[in-house]
Amino acid sequence: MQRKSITLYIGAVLVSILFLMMIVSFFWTPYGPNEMNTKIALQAPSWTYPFGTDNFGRDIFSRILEGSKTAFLVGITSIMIALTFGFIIGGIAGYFGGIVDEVLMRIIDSILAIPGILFAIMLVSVFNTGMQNTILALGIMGIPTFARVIRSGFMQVKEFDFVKSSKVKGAGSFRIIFKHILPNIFSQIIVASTLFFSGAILAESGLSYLGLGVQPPDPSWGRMLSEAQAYMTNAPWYIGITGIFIVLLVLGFNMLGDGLRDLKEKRN
Amino acid sequence: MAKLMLEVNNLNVSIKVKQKVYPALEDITFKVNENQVVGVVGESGSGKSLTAQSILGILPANTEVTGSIKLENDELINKSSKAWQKLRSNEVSLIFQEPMTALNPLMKVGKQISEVLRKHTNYSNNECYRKTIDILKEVGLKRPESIYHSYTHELSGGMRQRIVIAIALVNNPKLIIADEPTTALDVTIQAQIIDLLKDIMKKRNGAMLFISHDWGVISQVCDYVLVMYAGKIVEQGPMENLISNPQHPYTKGLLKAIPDFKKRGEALYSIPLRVPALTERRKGNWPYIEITEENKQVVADIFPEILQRETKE
Amino acid sequence: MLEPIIEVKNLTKTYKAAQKKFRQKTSYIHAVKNINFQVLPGESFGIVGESGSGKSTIAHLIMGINKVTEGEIIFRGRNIAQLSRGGEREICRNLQIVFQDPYSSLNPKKSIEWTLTEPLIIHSIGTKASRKEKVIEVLEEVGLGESYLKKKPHELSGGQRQRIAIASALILEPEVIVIDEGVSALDVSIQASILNLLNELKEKHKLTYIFISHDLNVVQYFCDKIAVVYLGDLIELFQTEEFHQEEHAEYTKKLFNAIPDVSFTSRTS
Amino acid sequence: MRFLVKKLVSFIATIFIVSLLIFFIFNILPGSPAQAILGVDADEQQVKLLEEELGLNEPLHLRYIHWIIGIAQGDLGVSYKYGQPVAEVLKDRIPISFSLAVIALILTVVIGIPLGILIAKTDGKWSSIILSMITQLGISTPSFWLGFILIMVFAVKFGLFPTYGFIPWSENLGEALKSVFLPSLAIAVGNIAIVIRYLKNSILDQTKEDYVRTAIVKGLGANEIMYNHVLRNALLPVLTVLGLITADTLGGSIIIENVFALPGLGSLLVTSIESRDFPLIQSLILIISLIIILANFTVDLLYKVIDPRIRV
Repeated sequence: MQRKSITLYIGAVLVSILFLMMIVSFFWTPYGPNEMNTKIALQAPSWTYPFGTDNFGRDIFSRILEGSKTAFLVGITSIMIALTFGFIIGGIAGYFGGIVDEVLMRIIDSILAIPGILFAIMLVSVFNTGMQNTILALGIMGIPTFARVIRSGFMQVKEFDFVKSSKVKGAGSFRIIFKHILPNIFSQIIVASTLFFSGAILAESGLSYLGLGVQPPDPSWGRMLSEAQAYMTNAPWYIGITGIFIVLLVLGFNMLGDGLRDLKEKRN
Repeated sequence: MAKLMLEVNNLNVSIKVKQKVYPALEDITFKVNENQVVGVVGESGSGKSLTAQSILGILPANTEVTGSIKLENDELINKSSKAWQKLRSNEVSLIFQEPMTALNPLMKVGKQISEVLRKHTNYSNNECYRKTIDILKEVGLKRPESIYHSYTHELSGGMRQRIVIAIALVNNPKLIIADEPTTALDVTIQAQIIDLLKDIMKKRNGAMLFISHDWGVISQVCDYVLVMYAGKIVEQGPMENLISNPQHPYTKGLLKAIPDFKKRGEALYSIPLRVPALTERRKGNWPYIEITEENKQVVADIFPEILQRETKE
Repeated sequence: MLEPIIEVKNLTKTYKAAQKKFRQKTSYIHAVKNINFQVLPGESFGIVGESGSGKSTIAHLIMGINKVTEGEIIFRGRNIAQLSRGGEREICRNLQIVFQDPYSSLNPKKSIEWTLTEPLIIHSIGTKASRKEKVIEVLEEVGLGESYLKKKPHELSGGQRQRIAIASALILEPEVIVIDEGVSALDVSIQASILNLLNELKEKHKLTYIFISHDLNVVQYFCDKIAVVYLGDLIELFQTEEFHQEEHAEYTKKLFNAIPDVSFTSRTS
Repeated sequence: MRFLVKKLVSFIATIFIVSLLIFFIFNILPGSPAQAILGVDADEQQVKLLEEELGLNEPLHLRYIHWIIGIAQGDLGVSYKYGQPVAEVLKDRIPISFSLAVIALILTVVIGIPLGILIAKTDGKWSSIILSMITQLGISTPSFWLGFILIMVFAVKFGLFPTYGFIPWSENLGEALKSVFLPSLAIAVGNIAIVIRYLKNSILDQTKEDYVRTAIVKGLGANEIMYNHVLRNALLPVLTVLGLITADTLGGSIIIENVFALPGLGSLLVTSIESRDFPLIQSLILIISLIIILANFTVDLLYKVIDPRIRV
């Protein structure tokens, strides 16, 4: 029992720290994230440059701070897209059931057969690269997942006697969905969103690493990794530290999501 | 004098929740003789199932047990897990409530029964098979050979309960504990299972502890009965006496609350107290109800014990 | 002769069966078939049967939770079999249901006050203040008080939840309440108190009950008439009072003989 | 029999929907592929000519039908960039991606399942808490970054494996295995962690079931209960996860191939996107999806073998 709260606690702390970093980066970074100075290229971590410098002599710490904005922006906005459409599709399928459900879920399941990253790559290759298109691709990538979660939530709650009871008292669909079903699947949605957040960050960094995601001058940790790859042997800290930040953020959201799920199960 | 099979003395079980210890069973003392069916009856939360679990050594990890449970003079408390493995199904076995979930869905029924023999005896494969077929016949299943090769989902609820009974019986245990064995069944199937259990007990001279919340079922099957409330035995005695002439007001209340044809038109009696939750209990404070001036009379009407407690203090 | 308040004529419900073999013709499973009965006002009308008998299906059909395949349900002279509940406010008010499981019949996220106010809001009854008054009144009627308003279902015991479920059926002042295994999940003493409550309310509000149960003791105690259903058929319908005098169908005898009686005499016989 | 027919129908339906989806994403979204190939400076005449050459002036549904019929006959179209049939371009690359995926899957199963059982058995102890943190870490680590770390440690520092490139199986079996081992491991680590978590949770869930209590009351020992009763039941949901993991493995290989400079389908996909080689991209995505749908179909059939309850 204690262990479960440990997971939640660590997750929450990690996410809060990185979130704070992101907020700070709006007002302050130690150096300009795009300030180049080739004289000090590829310096090892020191008191002046805590995470060292990159091949153009830019301060890696400042660039990581700047990159956290992209990570959160991509995560949050793609969740909003995925959740909105996932809710509509999953809600319709789950609430009405029958043939509507069968057709929608057939399509959703088929899309789920394509690996998320491949689906995102496909969309980006048509939409073109860049921050907005990356967000759009990741958002669309998440729709099937959310549709499934929300559909199964609808199906489950719909069968409870309190929903039937409310129907019998004359409640309309709007009331049933927003007053009865939604409050009861809210925690499921939160958990799914948290876990999707980490998936979206992983996918973004993968896309950006391949050069198919966020493009300069927008900062991105994945992009930084692909630049760092060339200096793997003479500047291992560049690749190491950048990667650790991706891991920490993803880990934070994963643990937060798992912790929340355990908390929810414990309460039931 | 009938042979004594099970002797429970001053059994206390407490459960630890969030570092605090709460009494779940207090001072349980009773006996089961050979060829006797002892019933345990009570509301939810009375500790019926916990009593069964103590005798089988399957209490959850967060429990503490004191007192004594003797099966044919063999002390069961604090036995090692190896010793328990030898004991279970050889000496004592259990019939579960839910036939739907008590069987492994992925294993053939026959194997689930013969597995017990393979573990505890040196029978050859052939003998195990034959014994399994025999027990399937004994629990009233027709075409035992085809049942042997069935999976549980292919059987009806009543058949599954017969399989569960077969598993409990196959190794000839000395004591059988039946935990609400008919509660999940329809009334006509329930009647069949009750008849089966009575038959088997008669044939085998076995001893049985029969747990149920249903007075009707208890009165059909048992020779002797324990009435429990909030972890304590309120009253015990031979079936006939207890039903026709209950002594304890709580027992009287429970019996009066049962609806039937004869009580038509009159209001039913209902005990004005609810079973306290585990976390509301303090040791030595049974029946765990906070007594105030207003409720004192009500509580004392049902549990006159509280008056004695006060005079003692 | 009293006019029946509910009359069920040839009520049939079929489900499409899963096809057993490829290209087989679609077959239909009858959940209930050709059920006929009349319920008189002020009656407690019992429907008994084992699992799979279709007794709950009948309840759900009357309530409009499931769609009727064929037949009529006449309520106060009107056929309501094909009506959708949303459109027919009057019927919603007059026909209510109490479900079996006190744990799933209340929305766990909402307070008792919210749950009890909801029907009043749906039917636009009263003002905010008068609604609250009404809710408290109903709470007191089911033996609970104002102190329960702010509680959530998880803070209540099974018996208390069932009282809330009854209150929420009662608040629209219906004429008929269907009780679908409404006391089956409860311990005997709590069951007794709920049965007493139902009888009091019936007296006071001139209610009619359709009481669905598998517990024959409860039905014999509580109901004026008993309908026995088996595999979707109505086997027999009789006055409870006359149970011991009449000749009965084979299945009815088998069913009622199976009840374990709480008297010691039956054991030895 | 009915089960098989039903699954087969659903298999074909999935292929149909996926192919339709892929086709429409590439063909109805704005922008002419011909324009994209020739660049913004190309004049209209050139674009028209190329469109005709590529068959892009046909109606949409005909193009879809031609594409599907072509694929069924092994004709995947002609790559704009390479100027040769797509099938030809893929021929040498498929074995590389295939080896990568198969070794990654083997690693996942062989490491993941025993570890999952082990962790379930030690549940509640501190060691299991630490192990579950490690699996969290495994799931949260991007496989391509892990690839870098593996290269830095095992290839650069210790020189145990080549840093990049693929040595064909026909040339030297041992060297070939070495050349795909690190990338396979990089893909597998996350999936191993997923298998461990799922199996552990599934085992713990099953342990709470009544039939396990029956087994305890039968007097069986902990190992007998685990291997004769719990494990089979617990593996059922893990099977579904393995289907998903197959998809993940193929998805992961797209990125990993770029890290290790392996000339497989994944690196081809990235270069064809850069050169906007649409017939190639379209066919590649379809092929990868088909493999995954096939894997899921296999999982469905396996279910039937393991679970007698499935008769649907």
